[in-house]
Amino acid sequence: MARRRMIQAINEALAEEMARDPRVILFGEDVEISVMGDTRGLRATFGPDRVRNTPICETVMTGMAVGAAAAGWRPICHMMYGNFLYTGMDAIANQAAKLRYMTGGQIKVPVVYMGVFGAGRSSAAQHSDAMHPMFMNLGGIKVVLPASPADAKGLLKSAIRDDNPVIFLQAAGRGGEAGDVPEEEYTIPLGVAEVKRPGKDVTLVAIGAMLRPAMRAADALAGEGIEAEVIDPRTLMPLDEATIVASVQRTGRLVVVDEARDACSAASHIAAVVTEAAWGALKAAPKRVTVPDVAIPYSPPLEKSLLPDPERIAAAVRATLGR
Amino acid sequence: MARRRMIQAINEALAEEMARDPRVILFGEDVEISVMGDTRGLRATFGPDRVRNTPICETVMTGMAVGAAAAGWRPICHMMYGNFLYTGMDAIANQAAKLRYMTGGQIKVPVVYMGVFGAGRSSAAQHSDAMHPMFMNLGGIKVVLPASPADAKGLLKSAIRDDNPVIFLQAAGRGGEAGDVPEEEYTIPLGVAEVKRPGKDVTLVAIGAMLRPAMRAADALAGEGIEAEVIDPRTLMPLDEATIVASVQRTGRLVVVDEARDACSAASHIAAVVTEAAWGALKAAPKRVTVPDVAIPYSPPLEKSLLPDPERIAAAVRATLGR
Amino acid sequence: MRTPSETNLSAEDLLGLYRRMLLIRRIEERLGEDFKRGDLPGPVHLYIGEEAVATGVCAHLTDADWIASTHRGHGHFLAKGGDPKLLVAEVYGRAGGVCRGMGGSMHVADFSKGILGANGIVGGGIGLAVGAALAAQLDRKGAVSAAFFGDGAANQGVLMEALNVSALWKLPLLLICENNGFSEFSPTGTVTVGAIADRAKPFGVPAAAVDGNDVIAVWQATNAAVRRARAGEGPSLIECRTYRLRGHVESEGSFIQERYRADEEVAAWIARDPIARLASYMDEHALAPASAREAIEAEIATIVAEAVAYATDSPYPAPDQARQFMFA
Amino acid sequence: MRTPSETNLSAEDLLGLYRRMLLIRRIEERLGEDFKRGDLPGPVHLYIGEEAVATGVCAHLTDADWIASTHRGHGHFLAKGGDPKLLVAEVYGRAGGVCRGMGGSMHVADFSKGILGANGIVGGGIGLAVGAALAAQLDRKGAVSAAFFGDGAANQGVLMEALNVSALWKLPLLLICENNGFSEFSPTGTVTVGAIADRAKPFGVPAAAVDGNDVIAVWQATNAAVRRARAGEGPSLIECRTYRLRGHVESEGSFIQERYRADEEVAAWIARDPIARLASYMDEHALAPASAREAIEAEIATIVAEAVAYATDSPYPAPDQARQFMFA
Ligand SMILES: Cc1ncc(C[n+]2csc(CCOP(=O)(O)OP(=O)(O)O)c2C)c(N)n1
Ligand SMILES: Cc1ncc(C[n+]2csc(CCOP(=O)(O)OP(=O)(O)O)c2C)c(N)n1
Ligand SMILES: [Mg+2]
Ligand SMILES: [Mg+2]
Repeated sequence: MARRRMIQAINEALAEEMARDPRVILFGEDVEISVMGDTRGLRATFGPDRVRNTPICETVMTGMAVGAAAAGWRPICHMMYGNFLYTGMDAIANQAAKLRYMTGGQIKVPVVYMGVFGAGRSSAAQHSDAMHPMFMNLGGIKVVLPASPADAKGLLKSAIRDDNPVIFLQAAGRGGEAGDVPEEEYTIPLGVAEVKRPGKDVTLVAIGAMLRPAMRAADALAGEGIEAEVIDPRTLMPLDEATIVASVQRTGRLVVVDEARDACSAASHIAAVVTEAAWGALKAAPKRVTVPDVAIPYSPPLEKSLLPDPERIAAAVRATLGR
Repeated sequence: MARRRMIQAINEALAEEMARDPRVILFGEDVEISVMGDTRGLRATFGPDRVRNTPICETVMTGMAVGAAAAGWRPICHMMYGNFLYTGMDAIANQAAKLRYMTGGQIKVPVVYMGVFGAGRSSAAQHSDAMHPMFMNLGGIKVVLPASPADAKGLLKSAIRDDNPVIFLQAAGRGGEAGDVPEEEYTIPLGVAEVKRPGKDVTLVAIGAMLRPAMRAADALAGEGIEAEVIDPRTLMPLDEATIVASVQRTGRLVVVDEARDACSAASHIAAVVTEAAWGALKAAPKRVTVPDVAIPYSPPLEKSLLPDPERIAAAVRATLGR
Repeated sequence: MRTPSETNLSAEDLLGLYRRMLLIRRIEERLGEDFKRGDLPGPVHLYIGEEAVATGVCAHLTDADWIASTHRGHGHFLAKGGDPKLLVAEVYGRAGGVCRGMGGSMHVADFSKGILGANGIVGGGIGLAVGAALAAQLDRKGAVSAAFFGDGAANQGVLMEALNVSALWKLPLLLICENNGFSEFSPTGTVTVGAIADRAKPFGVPAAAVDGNDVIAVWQATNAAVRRARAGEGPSLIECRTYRLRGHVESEGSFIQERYRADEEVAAWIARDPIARLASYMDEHALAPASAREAIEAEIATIVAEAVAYATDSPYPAPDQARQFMFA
Repeated sequence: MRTPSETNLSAEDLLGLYRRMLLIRRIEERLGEDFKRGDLPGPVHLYIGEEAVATGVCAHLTDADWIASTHRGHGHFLAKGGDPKLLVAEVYGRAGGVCRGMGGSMHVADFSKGILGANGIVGGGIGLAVGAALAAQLDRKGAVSAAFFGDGAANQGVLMEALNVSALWKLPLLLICENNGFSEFSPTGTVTVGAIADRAKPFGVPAAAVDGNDVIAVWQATNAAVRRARAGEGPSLIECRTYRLRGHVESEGSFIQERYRADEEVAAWIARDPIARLASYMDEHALAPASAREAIEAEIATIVAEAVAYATDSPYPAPDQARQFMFA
């Protein structure tokens, strides 16, 4: 194991996959100097053909990623912040998500759109959005949200090898966070959740950056004699329903923590799916810990007041246990 | 009551509100000649200042609607097909939805974005998307989906008078459908659902174009002695949770019919909300009747196979009743 | 039209162009009738009258080159070598269609022929074509990529973005504007300021405005642009002035009440029909006997009949196909 | 710089411009220090070095006119008459901020002053400004709307869309490009083809490229554009060539490892500092005694101190405020 910050783990994944497959290319605004740090050094290693700064033009960027993929390359389109995905939404929703389907499976569309998303750094309303539910609803796009450096690396490598469009969203607050990353080559399959902490009393599904407060809540709850099983879905589309449902079959209780706004969140969807699949086992109503249906404010106490934290998570867990 | 097609009812709402409030303006591609028919005649009545054809430029259109609203007008931005909302997504998600919030409530943003959405006419993958869940998750945008001419008229009038951005989505398959529309002036408040058919055995929530197959299913079920209460939420954001929950408190059962793809659909959200709010009353797991997580195909038998129909709806109802 | 010596085109070449234009015309006339009879499930936007553009451009391209098309995409599909059978079956929504019935008229594509597909998004093909041009540049095999788009699409900001990035990277891109005078029902001048070809100038991208009903003019302008692109010198824009002789969409009679163009205007453009014009040109210069064209007409009648037969013989897709092809 | 007789600007006018530029400078220097000390919760993009642009443009505007700003928005806010107290408190995230702490540096707005707001979306202000220009046209009171945007933003397609629709409708719009030579860390030439001012030409929109560090030049170019707009003659584009003397974002030292510009380049632009230049100009032409500028300096020191005191005295907003203001 090697100690790596999230952003380094992502950088390694990019470098390894670009070395492995000469058809992987990367472009985006300032990817050469690397604003996020995740693309640092790639230009020097892989040259100006395969690693390109683009002008600021998200509309054509997202579209050209699709065109280049259709024409046989494997583009990684780095969008910097996740909310610029809205700026480039047209080609993502109308082209990337549908091109294979509407042409009867003639081609593969191996594109990865990368972006940093979510709140926690006083980046204010626009730059703090969590937009994964929108992409989950598009169909035809895989959605990946890693919560640790090791997962980020393994999932991104799979995303790059995947023959479908993938949105890879890295939580803004976690880029600098360090964790252990295997030194040998590995990948983590898309669509496979991981039990991050076993437990028998309640299933706690935590998405992306929410894993940390969920683990803290689980620690606190353990002190009260409540054993939460913490699951990180890691991929939201396709969703590993089986792992979550199997857990709820045992625990009978579900709390989902999601940094998205509540309405049509991943939390809502997971709750609905599990309710139907594990109905007989459920001892309490599944609960969602999400962000209210407002944008993210700038001022730290305001921002903090909206984001799920260990206290709110623990309270939701207790509520499902009738405590 | 007067007999009106959906598109006529919308046309009346536009004409009445433009006559009532001289600050209401309307622009969009070919709104003068009116591709959908809903804006027909408005140019002649209200003149070239207030009714304007735009070039094809969704990016600036959605943004200028916000700017004109911030500067004191009440724009209706007609987007023709709902999937062109993706093309103009940037200003909807990054500006319209957030401008009031991030400026501390300094202003109101009275914009209506109109579009025709959904499947059923072999318009293929791009033109058949149902994108209301994405807008429900944005926060800061009201989302309205009328299912009848009378509702369309009353809801659109409220949407135009509302001081917030509203997405008004008319189901593609229903434009030509006729219904009774009150002759006197009326509005229907946003955020209020309507019980379209009372019943005691199961609550059947049907969104937009799904009302018709849901009513047919209810008819068929009545023949089997199953009384479904059919509710049309009409507005999805804000959602009239109270009406739906109250119904489920009585019936103990819920089926939600939604033309959206399943993942993070309105159906998932409504199911999750109701499960939590009406847990004690629920006798069976809420069920979703939605579109699988794929785009809409062109060929009629393929398209038909994906859309909720009376049979699938009735089957879901029966399943909640254990039949 | 120019004299034969100026054109670089042999009589055989010209007959080839004639044949291609006529194929598009006859296939689409048939689809128009089919639509009227209620035989087509979805909307169709016909290319009739504009055949010289796709034909003149695609004559320079091979299967290794890419095109991205528009909602009015049958002509591009056929000009780039797409199979009429597969096209008609697709528009009929049959399992034997080029997209197995999944896409229909607005999404006909054949990647094996370099056809990235028709597109329901006005301007949507431009980004795809830029991406294919990037792929072609990286492949270093001299392939080019052409984006067809209308005068209406020229108002989409993606055009400016494409001009900038393709000029910056010297991508082998052809931006082919089909200026048919209308953006749906809006005459170009009511929604579009200035000359579209001029929009390339600030980016130093060579631009030409040509008579889009003159297949030879289109051929020649494209010839220069393709050479430039293959030589690594970057993108070009060609504005082809043309006219659609049919409605914007075949169904328009059912929802448009006003007349939006004068009969005289349509008549004037009928007189400039690109197919008849090429025929007269060949006659004038005695380049091919009328019998050669008659033979082509007969050959195409057979192709159309076979395509329709293939389509009607093809079953509708099995419903469970609708759940396939989302993920590879 | 021109001689006083050519400028239409009195000594008093010039001192007013000087004062405004200095106010922006001193407020931002303070915010820069605050950031370094860790006192600001979010990122800040400083306008230092570019003050002549906002100042020269906004000198022509009243509260009835509109501006839409960028991520680098403090200068526009102050130039358009925004209150320094409310600005500083906002960037501090306090309840007394102009947006009650909801927006921060990237969203400072004051609609009562015609300030539609800073913007986190590069190019995002352009659409808003077009809309305000439409509103102004409909209001028929002669108001105008100005969009500030960077050289980087000029590559967003929305600019072309704005040029087309504003020219078509003759909207009272000013498109003010602040070309500071960089799009974040990319030198303009590495991402932008051709001269930005030229992008207006295909639309027949008058365009000028001016020295953006010469407040008088900016003032004059804007004068012409505003007259045109108020007279109903439509939009103009002004490209102001300038330079940011600070980093792209104050935090950049923490994540950028490479140097992206030479010390000599920065030094050359420091020598062209718009504030010092206006001072020399006034000296050269004996337009105002140095003592007048000293008085302004002192006055502004007080304003800055008061603004900071106001901000630090202001409490953080109560948490429940976060759930307000979504819907009116
Ligand atoms: C993004 C988008 N906006 C609007 C439309 C609706 N629409 C379909 S065709 C068309 C007009 C296109 O005009 P032009 O580009 O000139 O092509 P033409 O139809 O004349 O061939 C419009 C507005 C669309 N399909 N996509
Ligand atoms: C739509 C969008 N894409 C990318 C960014 C990230 N970003 C912030 S500032 C910037 C550079 C802007 O350059 P320019 O327009 O020249 O303004 P300057 O910073 O030089 O004032 C970029 C790419 C953004 N904020 N919005
Ligand atoms: Mg056209
Ligand atoms: Mg710049």
